[in-house]
Amino acid sequence: MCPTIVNNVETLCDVKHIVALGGAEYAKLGTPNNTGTRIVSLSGHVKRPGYYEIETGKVTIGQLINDPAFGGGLREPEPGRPPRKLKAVIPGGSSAKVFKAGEKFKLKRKGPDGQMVEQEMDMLDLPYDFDSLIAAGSMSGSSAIIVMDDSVDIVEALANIAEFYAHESCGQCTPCREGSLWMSKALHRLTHGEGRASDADYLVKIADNIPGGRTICAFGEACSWPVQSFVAKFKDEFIAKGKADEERRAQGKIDPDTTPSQQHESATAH
Amino acid sequence: MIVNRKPLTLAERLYLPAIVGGFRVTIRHALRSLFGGKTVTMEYPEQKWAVPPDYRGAPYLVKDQDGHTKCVSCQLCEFVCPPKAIKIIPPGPAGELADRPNAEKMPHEFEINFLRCIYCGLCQEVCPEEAIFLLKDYSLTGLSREEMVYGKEKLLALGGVHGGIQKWKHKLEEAKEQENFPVKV
Amino acid sequence: MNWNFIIFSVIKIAIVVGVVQGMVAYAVLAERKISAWIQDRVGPNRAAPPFVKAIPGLGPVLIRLGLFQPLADGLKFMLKEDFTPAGVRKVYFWLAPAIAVIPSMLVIAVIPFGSQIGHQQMVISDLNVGILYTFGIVSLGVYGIVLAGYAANSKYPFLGGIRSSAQMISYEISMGMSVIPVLLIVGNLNLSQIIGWQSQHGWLALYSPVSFIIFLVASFAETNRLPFDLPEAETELVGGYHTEYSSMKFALFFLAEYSNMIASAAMMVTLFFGGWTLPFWGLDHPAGNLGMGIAHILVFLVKMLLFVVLFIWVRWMFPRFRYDQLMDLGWRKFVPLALVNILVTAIVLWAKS
Amino acid sequence: MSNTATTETKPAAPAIEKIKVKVDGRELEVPKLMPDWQGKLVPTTMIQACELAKTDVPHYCYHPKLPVAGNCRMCLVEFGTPALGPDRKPVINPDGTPKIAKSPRPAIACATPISPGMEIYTQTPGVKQMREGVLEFLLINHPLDCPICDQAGECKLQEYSVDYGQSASRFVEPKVHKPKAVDLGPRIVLDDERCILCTRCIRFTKDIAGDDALGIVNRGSYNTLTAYPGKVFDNNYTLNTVDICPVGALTSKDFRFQMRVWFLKETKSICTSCATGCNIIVGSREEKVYRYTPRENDAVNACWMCDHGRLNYKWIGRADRLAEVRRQTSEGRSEKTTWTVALNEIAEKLKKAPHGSVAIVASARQTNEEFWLLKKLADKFGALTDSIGYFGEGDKLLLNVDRTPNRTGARLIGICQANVGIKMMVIADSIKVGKVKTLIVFGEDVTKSSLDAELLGKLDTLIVSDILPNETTKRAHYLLPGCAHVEKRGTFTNIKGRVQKFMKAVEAPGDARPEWEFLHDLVYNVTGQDGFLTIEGLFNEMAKDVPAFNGLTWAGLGDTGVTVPT
Repeated sequence: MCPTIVNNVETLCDVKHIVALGGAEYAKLGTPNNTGTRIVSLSGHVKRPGYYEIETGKVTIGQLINDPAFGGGLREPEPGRPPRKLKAVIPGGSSAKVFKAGEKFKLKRKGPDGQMVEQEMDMLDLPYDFDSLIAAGSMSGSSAIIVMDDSVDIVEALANIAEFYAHESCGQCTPCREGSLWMSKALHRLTHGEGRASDADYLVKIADNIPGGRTICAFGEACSWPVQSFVAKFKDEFIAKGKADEERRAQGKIDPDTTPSQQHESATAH
Repeated sequence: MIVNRKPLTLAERLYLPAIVGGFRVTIRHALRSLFGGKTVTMEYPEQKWAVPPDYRGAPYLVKDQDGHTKCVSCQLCEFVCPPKAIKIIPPGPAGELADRPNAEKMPHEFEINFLRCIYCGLCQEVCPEEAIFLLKDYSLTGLSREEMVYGKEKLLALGGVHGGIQKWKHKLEEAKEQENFPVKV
Repeated sequence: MNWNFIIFSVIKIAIVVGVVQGMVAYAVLAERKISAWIQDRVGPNRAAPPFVKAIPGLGPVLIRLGLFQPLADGLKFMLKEDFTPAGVRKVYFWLAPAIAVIPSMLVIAVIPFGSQIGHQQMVISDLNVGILYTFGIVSLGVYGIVLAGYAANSKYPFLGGIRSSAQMISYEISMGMSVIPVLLIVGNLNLSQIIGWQSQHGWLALYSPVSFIIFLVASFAETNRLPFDLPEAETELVGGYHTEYSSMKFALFFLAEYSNMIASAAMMVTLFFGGWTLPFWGLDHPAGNLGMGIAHILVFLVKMLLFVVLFIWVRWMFPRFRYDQLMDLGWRKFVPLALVNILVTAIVLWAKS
Repeated sequence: MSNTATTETKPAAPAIEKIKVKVDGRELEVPKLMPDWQGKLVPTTMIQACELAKTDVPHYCYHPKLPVAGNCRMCLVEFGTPALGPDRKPVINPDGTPKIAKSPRPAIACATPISPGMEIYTQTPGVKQMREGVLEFLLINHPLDCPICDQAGECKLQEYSVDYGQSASRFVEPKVHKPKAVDLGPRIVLDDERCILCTRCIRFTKDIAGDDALGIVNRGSYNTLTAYPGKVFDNNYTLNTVDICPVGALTSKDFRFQMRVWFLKETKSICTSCATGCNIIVGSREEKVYRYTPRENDAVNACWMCDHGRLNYKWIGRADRLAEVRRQTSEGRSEKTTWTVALNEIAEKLKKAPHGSVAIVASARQTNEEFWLLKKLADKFGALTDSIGYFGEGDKLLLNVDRTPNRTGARLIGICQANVGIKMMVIADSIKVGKVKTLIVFGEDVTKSSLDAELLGKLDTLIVSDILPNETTKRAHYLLPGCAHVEKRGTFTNIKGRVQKFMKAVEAPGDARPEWEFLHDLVYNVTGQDGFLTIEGLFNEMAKDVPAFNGLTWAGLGDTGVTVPT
């Protein structure tokens, strides 16, 4: 058996620059502590999805989405519809915690005078580097940015993500093995008309039992973060969907409190 | 605390008023039952007692809606039975399979000794399969001791069909549905 | 010896014993039925030979009245296993039921149960010392019970026997003394003469009510009936003196109890309620024809049955006395009362004369 | 105490350094190194420290005799280590105690080594919440078919659900369904739905039994335990996986649906199927033996036993067990008799027997005490004694080539030589020439060895004690029904010289009595030597008399026995 090294494409791309520029010169790229380049995989509802190599921290998320050099703005609406609005951005691969459009963060940053200052900034103004995204509660992760506009059903989106993680869990340790499929099943139910208003809390409670060092590897965290952040930031959508399902079921079903004889009476009264 | 009794009055000491009172009460009852027909006696074989809904009669085995044996021979009733009236012989590795899908197991023999049974209802309470019920029967008779030991067939015949959740059937249906779930094996 | 006398005596004995036995059987039924009615129950209403049900109309009524129950009871007593427990004193154990029954039957010999039919006095033996004979025989009854209690060689019967002997001896005294005023008033010991006196002067219960009450209560005690049934007291002594008896021997004790009851009733009728007489319809003179003779017997029977019903009624009304209360009542209440009663009667009679 | 008997044969290990840790606030000293599943000294883990502190840490995949996998996550605990200042020195609290830096993340107690000053917290709300969470995850896809499951009553999932679980279920989705009643091999049935994927069975078969037959296929919640495709799970140790399975996924075909475990009376005993003398627990109910399970004894069998021994119990309850004392009348008819009659007659005959006219064939399945009593009889008559050996194929783990449980005992007491059965020919010859007129046979069918039926016919008296009928018992003049090992008490000496006692689980059938009891009566009747009427006293007498056992006492044997030099 020969030893095999499996390398990420991004790593090899970095190697190319380091070889070309030299290590010290390469380290000067980007911002302090967040040096070098990153390859951003921009996907979702932008005009120009694709791979863009950027200097770490020199570009904001807003620029990545809207700058003609990168995403070029949200995609065109269907004819006769109002222009699209941004709804959410997943900044670092599907496991990273989601940003809601219009979210504001208070970040401590080094000001121009070298002092640490607290600065409130919009989600779109976050520079795309490691530290800022972590400070904003997410991560740059695999630097795969997923942009979602207002056409997206956020519950469906989460169901899709959860399905992916349920499928990918290796099953070695208990919380991730059972939790990932449980969340996926709950979301499948919620997206197939069998939801409950309480499912939002239900999902978070399941997700809370997986991460935090309870699993062998980081996959446990990866599958629970999206659920935690989606439900936290779009809770009203989850509840609304569940409630709608509940109401629809209540109309279609016989009220368990009414006895058959009463039903008969009400039927004849009409 | 010491309660001092009231001293008896003369009338009480003479007993006579009490005796007269006794005569009155008894004659009233005697006349009422003799001519008024107001008796508390239930003349049993002709008149039958309306058994209250929570009555604990004889424990019988019941079948589910599809006529399958509900008991899975878990022997919890045998364990809990205070007078040790229940005896279950499990099927063993080579025994017959359960007569319903997915449940794997049913008793090879299930005996309740009604000479020992105290109708406490613990077997019904403990049964995880809702397979044993205390039904309304209260007049069990037999001519020999052997006759009073009811076997599985007899208990099932007496218990009849009793609905409720069909746990194992439900599981089987669930297993079939699994094929349609997006995350597959 | 007069053959006539012997033949008629035998006939009378046979009839009287037969009637008393029958009455015992139906007294038991009465006991059960009356108790049932008092307790809002139905009482025996099942037992019957198969053909009875087929009788149209009457059959079901007879069955409901339980008229065949005594037959069934009797049959059952005969068919039951006659059990002799280990460790009993066998001779006495076998003897005791007989000794209990015989005196109860003998008492009836001197009681005039009617005036006369033809030339026959309706009494088996018209003794001049009738009352003394009665008391003599009645006091024998206790031996059966004491012997039963002793012979069984068991705790409960023994206690029952002891209680019985003390109780019967105690109440015999007051019973005997309660009759003395009657004798003072009538001046004769012959029971027929006492009835005769009553037919002329009215019932003795009116002359000496205290005597009657003492006699009544004492006869409850003498017959071991509630509220004085301490010798058999089921709740404390299981069955008292007859705990160990079964089958026909047990039935004999039963027989004794009920014939004692009937005898007591007969005595009370004779002593205090004019025997076979009634103060109207000309029933207060010895019968001149067969019809009147039978009417006198019926009058006597009806009076007696009323007392039997009273016995039964009282049994299902009162709770049992405590033993010390029983003794207290006998010795400290009735004996002085009877003495005073004698004295007062004597004084009244002396004053009148 | 004598220095000939030692509890362990291992050389004294070098002293191991002890370190102080705190478990739930209680300080204790634990060895820095402890033996792992192979007995190698490795750094002590938290779970071992907690066990020493008598604190129960729930676990599924961890087993002290198996390699650590750490995948069930049930043993998660919180812990802290002494905080170090920037100068790499411990920070001290104002009250002089070292400041503890609590780890932000929990650790699995089964795989995390302890360090000096470490504090382990097993009862904090966080730990309880994690246990609840893990249990909930394990239970959501578990079929909850406890009424059917053979494991019910000894199921760790049940136990921990009661101890640490939540009372209500909030799982409303359909459960995952997997293969049920999978036929893994000739002795094992697998229910994949019940499996909680702890991989104990996989590790056992791979690392202990050395037969890498089991594995997990599929991903995520669809993980499925299975045998290697096309391979049958059939080695001599498969049933151990049933014991270590914390749930009812692996069940024994032999015990399947036979009896609920809570009815079984557990009796400490010894396996008699080979000379290893594995410690077992006999599960019996109402005088019927239902199963053997291994009992932990690190000096003999650790936690394991082989399938061969485990399933060798069915003969105990056989219907044709000898249950009557029988004697042959002068007309050669066999009739039932009583112990008193038979033993008195035997004693009378033996008293008259000349020196050297008696031979004894004992069975190596008998107990030490019985050998000793037989030896007393043999000494009285100068009798020839021997036993019969049974040998088969052994394996590396537990199964010994010697298939009798007590040949060592027979040798130590002097019933047989190291070369067992060597005197059988001598006995045969002595019978042939008419020198031996009385033969006492215990628990052997001698017609299958050198003493054929014709030779037995030449004997004046043939006294046979056995459990099951055979050709020899048919010819016995006196037939004394004996007891199986589960029906009496006694001791065996295993191949390595470990003297181990076993206890009585069930009553003997009919008139059968423990051999040592009637042998004792016989010895008393014949020689007048009185011993003890209890097995304890008898053993202690024997230990005084037999040099190899000097210094042993019944009580001193404990549950796991004492090794004597062989």
